[in-house]
Amino acid sequence: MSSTVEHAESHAHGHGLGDAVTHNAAKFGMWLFLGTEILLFGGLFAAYALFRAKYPDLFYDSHKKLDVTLGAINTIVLIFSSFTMALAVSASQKRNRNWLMILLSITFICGAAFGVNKYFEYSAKFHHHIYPETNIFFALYFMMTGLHMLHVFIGMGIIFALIIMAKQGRFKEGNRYTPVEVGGLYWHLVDLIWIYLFPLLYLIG
Amino acid sequence: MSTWIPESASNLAASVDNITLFVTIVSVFFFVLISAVLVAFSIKYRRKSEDQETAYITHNPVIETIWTIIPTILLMVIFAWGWIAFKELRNPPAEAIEVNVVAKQWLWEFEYFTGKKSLNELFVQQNKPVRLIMRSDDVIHSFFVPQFRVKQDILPGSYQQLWFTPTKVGTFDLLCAEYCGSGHSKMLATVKVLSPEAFARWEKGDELEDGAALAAISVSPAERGKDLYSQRGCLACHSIDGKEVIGPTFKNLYGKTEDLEDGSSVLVDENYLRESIYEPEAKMVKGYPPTMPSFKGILSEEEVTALIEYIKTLK
Amino acid sequence: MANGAMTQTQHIPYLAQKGLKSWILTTDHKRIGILYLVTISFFFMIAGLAALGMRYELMTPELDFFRTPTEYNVAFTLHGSLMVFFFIVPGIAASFGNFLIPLMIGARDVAFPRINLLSFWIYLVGTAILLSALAQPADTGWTFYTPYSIQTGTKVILITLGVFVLGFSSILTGMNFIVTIHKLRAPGMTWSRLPLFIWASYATAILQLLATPVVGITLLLLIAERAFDIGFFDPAKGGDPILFQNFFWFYSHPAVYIMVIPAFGIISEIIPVFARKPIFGYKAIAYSSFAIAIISFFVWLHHMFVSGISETAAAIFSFLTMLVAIPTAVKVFNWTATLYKGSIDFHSSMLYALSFIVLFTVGGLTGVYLGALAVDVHLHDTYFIVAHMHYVMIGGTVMGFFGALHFWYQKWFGKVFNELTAKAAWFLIFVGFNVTFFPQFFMGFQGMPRRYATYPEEYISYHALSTYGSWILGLGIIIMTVNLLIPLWKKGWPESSNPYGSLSLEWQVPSPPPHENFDEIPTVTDWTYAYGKK
Amino acid sequence: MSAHNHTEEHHTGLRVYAAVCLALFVLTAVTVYVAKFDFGDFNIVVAMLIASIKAAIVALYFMHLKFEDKLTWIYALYPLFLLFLLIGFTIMETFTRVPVIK
Repeated sequence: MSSTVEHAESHAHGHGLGDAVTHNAAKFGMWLFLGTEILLFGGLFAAYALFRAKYPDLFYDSHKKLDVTLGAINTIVLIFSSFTMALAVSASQKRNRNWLMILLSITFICGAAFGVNKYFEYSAKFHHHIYPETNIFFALYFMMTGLHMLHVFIGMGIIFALIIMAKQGRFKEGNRYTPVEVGGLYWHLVDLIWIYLFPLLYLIG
Repeated sequence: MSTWIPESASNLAASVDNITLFVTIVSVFFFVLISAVLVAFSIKYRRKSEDQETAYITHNPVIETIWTIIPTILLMVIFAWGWIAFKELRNPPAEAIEVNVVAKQWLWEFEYFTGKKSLNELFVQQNKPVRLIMRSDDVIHSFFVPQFRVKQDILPGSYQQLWFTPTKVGTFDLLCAEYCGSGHSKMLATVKVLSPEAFARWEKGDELEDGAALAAISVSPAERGKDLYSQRGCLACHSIDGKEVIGPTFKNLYGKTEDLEDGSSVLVDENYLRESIYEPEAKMVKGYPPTMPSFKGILSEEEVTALIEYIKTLK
Repeated sequence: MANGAMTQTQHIPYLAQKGLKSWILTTDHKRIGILYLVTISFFFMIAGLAALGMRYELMTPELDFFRTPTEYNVAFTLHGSLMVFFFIVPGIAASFGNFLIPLMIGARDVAFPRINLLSFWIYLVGTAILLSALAQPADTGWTFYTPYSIQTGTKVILITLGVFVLGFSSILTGMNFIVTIHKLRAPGMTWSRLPLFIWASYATAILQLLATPVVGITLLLLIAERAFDIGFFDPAKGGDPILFQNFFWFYSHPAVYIMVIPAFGIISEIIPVFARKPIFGYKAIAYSSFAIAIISFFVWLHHMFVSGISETAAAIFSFLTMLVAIPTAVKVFNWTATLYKGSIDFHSSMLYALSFIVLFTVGGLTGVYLGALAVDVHLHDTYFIVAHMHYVMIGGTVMGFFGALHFWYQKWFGKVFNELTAKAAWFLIFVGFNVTFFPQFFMGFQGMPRRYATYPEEYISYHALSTYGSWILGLGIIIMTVNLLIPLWKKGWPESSNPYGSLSLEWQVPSPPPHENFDEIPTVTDWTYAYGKK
Repeated sequence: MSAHNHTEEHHTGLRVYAAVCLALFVLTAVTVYVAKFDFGDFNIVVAMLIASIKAAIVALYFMHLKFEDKLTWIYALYPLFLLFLLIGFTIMETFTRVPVIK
């Protein structure tokens, strides 16, 4: 019987995967995961598209009750946090631990600011007796921003973990900064989704 | 009734049956072909010795192309044929007589353009196209008459239509085909296809042709109530043998004292029963869901009396 | 190179380590595969019991076994959702996929072993939620159609939450497998040499990854709808009940292929080994898995031909549905042709593989009835659907699963089961399955609707026959299970590590394999299916 | 293998990131500004167009998609395709339902 394998001498490296393989795999894995996140929000986008087409007036009238200024501020905050996150990845690649920790902390604070802002926004809505059951627009508003908020919190958790890891000096050599880059990808997605949520919910013409 | 497809009793059945037959011929052919080849190979090339020679065949573009193209052509034919027949199912003729249908948990109401109403019995005239305009009061139901080869889901919040021309006089089962809760399998009704003469008599209100109405004048109220119990859908929720289905059982119901949702209690007498049939949610018995529809305008006072008499007999 | 050349110097099987901790904290893909295997088998048994109960009820037209129709409805909801979400969707992909993918591509483990363990834990959390839901089960059917699922008084939230959590397990597993197959193939293991099980697993992983999130958000919306009284799907509040069906089938049609494509892969592994022939039309089978994976996203509306969708939408989706049938037909022809001029050994796993071809052909052909618009109108929501679905799911996936159990049994556990008993069990399963489900095609033609706790008298003979069949099927499965469990108590490993003369990589290491599979990562020099190459 | 033990690192400079960030700020202002005008049915198109430009910038530069291989591109774009499919077919289905004339 013919054989389909042979043993080459050259594969001497140990049982662990090479750093480069791990790094590429982790990044690729995160991209795959981001795809699922897009489709998770996708259901909400589809529902939004359907109901907006069905009830344009309801959507127009309801969106006026949202605070564009708060929404715009939050957009700016998130974009800025994305910027600092990108710089953080860059700093980690240059093994610049101090800058890495500073930039990650700024990103974390931006996330927190976003949350605080959202808290005020939600409580203002509740104060005016606007709840998810008010109408379909607000049902979508709370579902979309709520699910997004959940992602912000998860992202902040990741960033917090990265700060701790950076403090312990985990990103010193090789491709060990992989977690920063992968965590960064996740954080950018949070920003990316908000970029769509903002005009869809706050800026209906 | 043939063994594999029910008798056909509408104008639409023939075209549906023709394509079904075509698909069946194609399917049986391919099934027999594959099974036969499989069995033949299995016998011919079974391992007789450990070192039996085998051929090294990896692929054959010609064969593979052929057996990709043949199913493709057949499938396209089936698609086109199915679509043509489907168009017929979907497009009622202009002269079709309209009947309003309301499906609710778990009964069927029919309202004819003359203003006549019927419950769980749809009366149609032989060889006259009918267009059903259907709505649901609660969840999704589905109108299905196997002998007519028609089916349409009925959605709450919108009207759905369905049409057919009954071709045979007789009584056919109408089934709910979309799962709609605990009474789903009891959400049965009948379609009564009448000859033009019988239909005219029925329309005039002379219901002597109708067995149930005939029975009404010749049997005791309790027996009449027994018929109504099964015809009008009571049986979907109320048992007569003491089992708890959805609503309280009718057995030993009369004369019992029931605890109500609001903490009070009530003696089950004629007035309470009548009220519960017409206004089910007025006095809810503790522990039962408020799912019963009102039968106001559906059951006449005379029919309610008959039902109460029937309930009284269930000891 | 002879097989013996790969003998490991210090062969310590991955099963050697004992203790609970070595299992629940393991990152070894083979052990995680076993964890999945045990859990899914458990749910298979529970769901099977529910099915036997339903069949027993349906012996007679009236209600006699269950006390109320709701109990029957709960039984089919449990049967459906357990079988679909807890057994058949994660089934082969999570158990055999985990076990085989690294072994077959020449890797030491999956790309992210810890995420692999995490997804098993998420799966367990999902099952725990579901088990707690068993105390107050829902009666919606596994499809959770709105608005019934919003209005029913039974507890829908727990069961849907369980399925939602499970979705993450599915997503992470899919992600892990895609990365593994892309990044960790051994040198020389090119795409054109990959075993077809890997191609199938890859196609499945794409579906798991990209279809699951949609059902996740759908169930989340349903939960929100019940919890917060909002109205996405409730027409009384301005919602659209059909939107739910659109979302649900956007996932659940691809999910049908999540269930069955891994079985295609298994069949493509078993048949060449026992026919000692290269698989016929390797490329056609490999690519058709992909074609199915991609087209299956375009066909979901064929579940809704009588839901009130437009003629145009119905026509488009009927057409696309027919397209999916083509690659499926091609596969069946290829498997059959592989037998030509072979040397066929009727090992129990080969019997499962051959019966797969026959039964899946029935399942596929009856699918054509349902794709044809006018015919579907008559057959929709009748027992014809039930029969078709079971011919695909049992005749297809479960036959593949059982075949895989028998084929890789020695590889997994290093034990040998009783072949004669296995064949007897196969016979009972094959006969019992057909007796159970074939009459249901006729019942469906006659118009017997599905999900009926009671039914009109005229269907009694079909129903009775079907129930007798379920007993034979159940007996067969019990015998098979016992037969596979007994050898696990025996000590020691058998002599031969490659008893069937397979050329595939996983059989070139000892059975059971050592902890990290390969002492040295092998270099692949030829096609996986080069049987009888001169 | 050990010779290639690092992947390409994209030291996109501070200047590029700052420019990208600034562009995103400007586009946010633009989208708020144009929302005040009524383009009829094109309101949503304009808003989505600007959002997509922003999203593309974030993906290409912040997320380094620009430097990724073909495989990553495929898996970044395929979900978007499926999203369009989901939205497109759902909308198509909903708005082609035959109204029953009553």
